[in-house]
Amino acid sequence: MKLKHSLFTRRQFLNGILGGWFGALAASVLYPALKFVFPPTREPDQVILPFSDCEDMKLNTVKNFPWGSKPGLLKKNDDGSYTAFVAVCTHLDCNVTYLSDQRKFFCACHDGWYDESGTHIGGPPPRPLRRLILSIEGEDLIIKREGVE
Amino acid sequence: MKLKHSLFTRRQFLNGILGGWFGALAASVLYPALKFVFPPTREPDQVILPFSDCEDMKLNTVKNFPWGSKPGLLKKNDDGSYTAFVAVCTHLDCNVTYLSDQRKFFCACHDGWYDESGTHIGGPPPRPLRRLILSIEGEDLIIKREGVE
Amino acid sequence: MSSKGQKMGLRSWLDDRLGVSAVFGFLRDKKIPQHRHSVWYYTGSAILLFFAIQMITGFMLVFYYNPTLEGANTSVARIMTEIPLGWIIRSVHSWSASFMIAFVFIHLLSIWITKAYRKPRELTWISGVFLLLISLAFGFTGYLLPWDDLSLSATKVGTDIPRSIPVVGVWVTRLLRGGDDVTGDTLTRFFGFHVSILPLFLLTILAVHIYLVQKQGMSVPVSDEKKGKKLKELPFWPNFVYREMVVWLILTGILFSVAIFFPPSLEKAADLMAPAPEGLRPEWYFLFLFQMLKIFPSKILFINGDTIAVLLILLGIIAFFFLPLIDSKPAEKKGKIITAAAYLFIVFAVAMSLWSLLS
Amino acid sequence: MSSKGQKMGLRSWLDDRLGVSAVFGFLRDKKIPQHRHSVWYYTGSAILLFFAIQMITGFMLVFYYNPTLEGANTSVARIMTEIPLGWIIRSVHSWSASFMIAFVFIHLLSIWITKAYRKPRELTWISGVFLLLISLAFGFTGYLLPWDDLSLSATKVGTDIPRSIPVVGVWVTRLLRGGDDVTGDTLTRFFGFHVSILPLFLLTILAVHIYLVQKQGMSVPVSDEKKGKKLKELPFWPNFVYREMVVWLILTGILFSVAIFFPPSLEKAADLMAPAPEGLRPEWYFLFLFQMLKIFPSKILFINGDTIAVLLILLGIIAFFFLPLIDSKPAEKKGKIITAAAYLFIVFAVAMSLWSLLS
Repeated sequence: MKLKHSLFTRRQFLNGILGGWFGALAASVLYPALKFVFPPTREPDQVILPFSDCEDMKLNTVKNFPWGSKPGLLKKNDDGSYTAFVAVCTHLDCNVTYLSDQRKFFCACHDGWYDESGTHIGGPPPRPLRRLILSIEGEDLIIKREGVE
Repeated sequence: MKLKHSLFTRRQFLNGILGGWFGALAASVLYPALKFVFPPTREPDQVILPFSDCEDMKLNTVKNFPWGSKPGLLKKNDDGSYTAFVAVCTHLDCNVTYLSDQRKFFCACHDGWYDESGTHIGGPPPRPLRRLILSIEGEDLIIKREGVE
Repeated sequence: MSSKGQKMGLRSWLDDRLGVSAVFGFLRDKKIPQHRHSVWYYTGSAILLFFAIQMITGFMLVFYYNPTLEGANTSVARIMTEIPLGWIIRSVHSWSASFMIAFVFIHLLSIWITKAYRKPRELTWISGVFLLLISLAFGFTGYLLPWDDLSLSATKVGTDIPRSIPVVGVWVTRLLRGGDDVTGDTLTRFFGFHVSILPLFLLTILAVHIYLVQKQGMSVPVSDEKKGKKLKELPFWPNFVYREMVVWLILTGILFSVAIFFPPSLEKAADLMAPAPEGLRPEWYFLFLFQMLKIFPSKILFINGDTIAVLLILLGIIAFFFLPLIDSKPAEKKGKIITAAAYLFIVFAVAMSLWSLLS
Repeated sequence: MSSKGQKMGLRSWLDDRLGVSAVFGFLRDKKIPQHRHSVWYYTGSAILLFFAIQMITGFMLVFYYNPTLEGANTSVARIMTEIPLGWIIRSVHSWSASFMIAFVFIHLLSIWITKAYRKPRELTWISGVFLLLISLAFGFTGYLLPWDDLSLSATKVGTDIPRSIPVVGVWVTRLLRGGDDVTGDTLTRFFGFHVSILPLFLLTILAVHIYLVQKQGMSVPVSDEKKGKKLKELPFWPNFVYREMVVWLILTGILFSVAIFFPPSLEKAADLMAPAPEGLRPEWYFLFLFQMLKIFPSKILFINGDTIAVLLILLGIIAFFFLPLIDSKPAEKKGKIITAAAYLFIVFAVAMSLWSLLS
C-alpha cells in the first residue's frame, strides 16, 4: 500500500523503522561488549628501581626487573654504563636470556640470537631488542619507555 | 544358529560376551569416577590451641577457632570451666554466634536458638549443638572429636 | 534472470545438501491462532531472548571471573570497577537471569491454566519442567559465585536441604559441595556446573522442547476451543515474528534500563568462619520455599520436621512434573480442580514470599 | 499379548508425540557398503568415543581446577596427588585428546584420499574442517591450563602468530590474550574458551555434521564405484554397530592402558618473568607448523618472513576448507593431483615433525 504523496510504501517504512531500531540496538550493545572483551592494556610509562640495587653489579651481567607484565633486563656494559632492554624476543614474544660467556642474548623458542647491544644476529628475529631509556636521578634509576617525557 | 551340544545360541553367546565386557568396563570406569567426584572429607580428629591464648578470656565469652573447614567456639563458663562447640546450626548448617548478653547461641538463617549449654530452645533446630571434648595437657588445650582416643 | 537465477541456484544447491526446504516450508505455512489468550504465546520467545542474553554476557564474564576462595570476590570487584563497562555486563547478566526465570514461571503457569499440556503435549510439558529445574539450578549456582556472606550462607542452607532426604540425600549434598562442608571446592564446583555442565543440559533439552512445540503446533485454550467456530489465525512469518521482535525490543529496553539504574551490589568477601549474617535471603524465586522451611516445626510426631518439609516439596515437584498424567482428560474438557490448584499455588507462593520479605 | 502389547503401546504413544519412528526406521534400513576401504568408516565413531570421554573427564576436572595465576599449577598438582584417582582422570583426558585429534586427522585424510567430499558432500567436508579447527583450539587452550614453563612459552608463541596477519591480526592476539601480553587473564580466558565456549560450538557443528552424514549416506571410493558392479552391504543395525562396539572396546582398552602407564607430568609453575625454557615444543599436532615457522628466514625481499609463513599457513587452511569447490569433479572421476597432494601433505607434515623432534 502506498499513500498519496508518500515516498515510501508502508512496508518500506516499517522495515526502515525496525531495521534502524535493530541497528541502533546492536551498535549500543556491541560497543560495551567490545570494550569489555578488549580491555586497554597499559604498558608502564616508567619503572623506578633503587640505584643501590644495581650499583654493585659485575660488568657484563644483567639484572631482571618487571616491566609491566613483561620482564625487563638491565645490563651493565664493559665500560660501566647501563643499558635496559625489554627482554622479549621480537620474533614471537618469548622471554630472552643473556648468556654472559657468549656476550649474546638468546631466545630458546626458535633459536633467536642478539648481540650484546641487542641487535639481531641470528635466527628468525626481524628486529633488535626493544631498548628502554635510562636516567639516574638521585637514588633512583628511572627506566622510561621511548617517547615518554 | 545353535551348534550341536551347545547350551547357547551364537547370539546369546555373543550378547553375553559383549554385555559382560561392557558391564565390567562400566564398573571399572565408574569406580574411579565416583572416587574422584566424592573425595573423602576429613574432619580433624583434634585441634591443639596454646592454652595461654584462652587463659585470659572473660567469663561468659567465646573464642573462635577453626575446626577443619568449620568454625568452632570455645566458651568460658561462669565457673571458669571451658566448653567447646562446633559452631554450626544443627538445622541447616549455618554458622551460629554467641550472644553474651542473652546467654544464648543464635543462628540468623532461620531464627534458631540454643541456650548457653548448647541445647536447642527455639526455632527449627532439631538437635543441640555438637560438643567437642576438651583436655589440657601442659601448655596445650586439646580439642577432640567425640569418640577419638 | 541472472541475479535472481543465481539466488535460486544457491538456494537449491544448499537445499540439495542440507534438506532444509522442509523446515522453511513448515515455517512459511505455520499459523498462530488468535484468541484472547494469545498473549501467552509470546512468553516462550521472551525466554529465548533472555537466555541468549545470558549466554552472551556469561561468555564475557567467564573471561575475568576466578572461581577460587581467594579470587572470586576480588575478581567480581575487578569486573565491577576495573574492566571497562564490566558493571553493565554483570548487571545485565544478573537482571536477565531474574527476568528469564520470571518468564519461565509465567510460561508454565499459563500452560497449566490453559491446560495446554494435555494430549499430545505431555512430553512437551515434562521437558518444560526439566528446563525450569535447570534454570533454577543456574540461578542457585550463580548466586554463590560473587562469594559474599549472604551468598555463602544461602548456599550452605540450600546444599544442606537434600540431606533430609533419606538414603540418597547425604550423597546429593556431598556431590554439590565436593565434601561434607561448603568450602572453596564448592565454589569451584558450582562454577563448573554453571558454565560448563548446565549449559549443555539446557541446550539439549531446549532443542527437544522447541522441536516438540513445532511438531505439535500451538495449543488452543479449552475455553476457546469448545466454541466450535474456526479461530482467526496469524501467519507465523512474517506477522508473528515481527510482533515478537517488537516484544523483544521492548523487553530488551526494560532490561537494559533496569540493569543500568539498579546494578547489583557486591558485599565484602565471605568468611567461612564468620557467623551467618542476619537478613539472609535466597534469590526471590526461592523465597517461598525458604519461608516454608523456616515456619516448619522442628518435630512432627517423631519425625524431623525438615525431612517432612523436604519430602513435601519433592512430592510437589513430582506432581508438577507428571501433571499431564494426573490430568489426562481429553484436550477439550474443562478441568476446574486443576485451574483452582494453579491459582492456589500462585496465592501460596506470593503470600509466602511476601511474608518472608516483610518479616 | 499383554507385555508385548504394552510395549507396543508405549512405543506408539511415544512415537505419536516425538515422531522418532522415522529416525528408527532410517537406522534399521541403513546399509554400510563393504569394500577394501571400509575400515575408514570406523574412524568417525572412534572420534565420537574419544569426544565423549573428553566431555566426561572434562566435567570432572572442572570440579577441582582453578584458572588463576596462583591456583592453576597448584590445583593440577592437587588433582595429581590429593584427589583420589585424580591422576588417572587427568591422564585419560590428556591422552584421549591426542587420540581424538589423531583420529580427526586420519578421518579427514581418508576422506581426502577417497574423494568422499565430492558432490553432494561439500558441506559435510566443510563442517568437518570446522570440527578439526575447533578440536585444535581445544588442544591449544587446554595445553596452557597446567601453567608450567613449557605451556606458557608455547602459548606466548601461539598467540603471537596471528599478529603477523595484516590489520586484523593484532586484534585476534588481543582477543586471545585479554590484553597485549600473556598474563593471568589469558589463563582465565583460555579456560573459558576450553570449558564453556568451544564445547557449545563443537556440539552444534557436530550435530549438523552427523545429520549431513546420515542424510547423504556413506560415500563409496572412486576406485570401487567405477567397477560398476553392486557392492556388498552390511546392515547398520545390528551388524555394523556391533563391530563398532568391538572397535570402541579395543580403543578404550588401549587408551586406558596408555593413560595408566604414561601419565602426563607436571613441571613447576610458570613464571611470567623467567626466560623461555629450552626444548620448547607445542603438542605434537602443531609440530610441523612450529618447525615451519622456525626455519622460515626472517626477511624475504622486504617482507617479514613470519608474515609470509603465516599467510601461507592461512592459505593452506583456506584451500583445505574449500577443497570440494577446488576439486568439483563428479564423484566417479579420478583425481590424481588431489591424491598426490594428500600424500605430499602427509610426507611434509611427518618430515617436519620428525625434524622438530630430532633437532
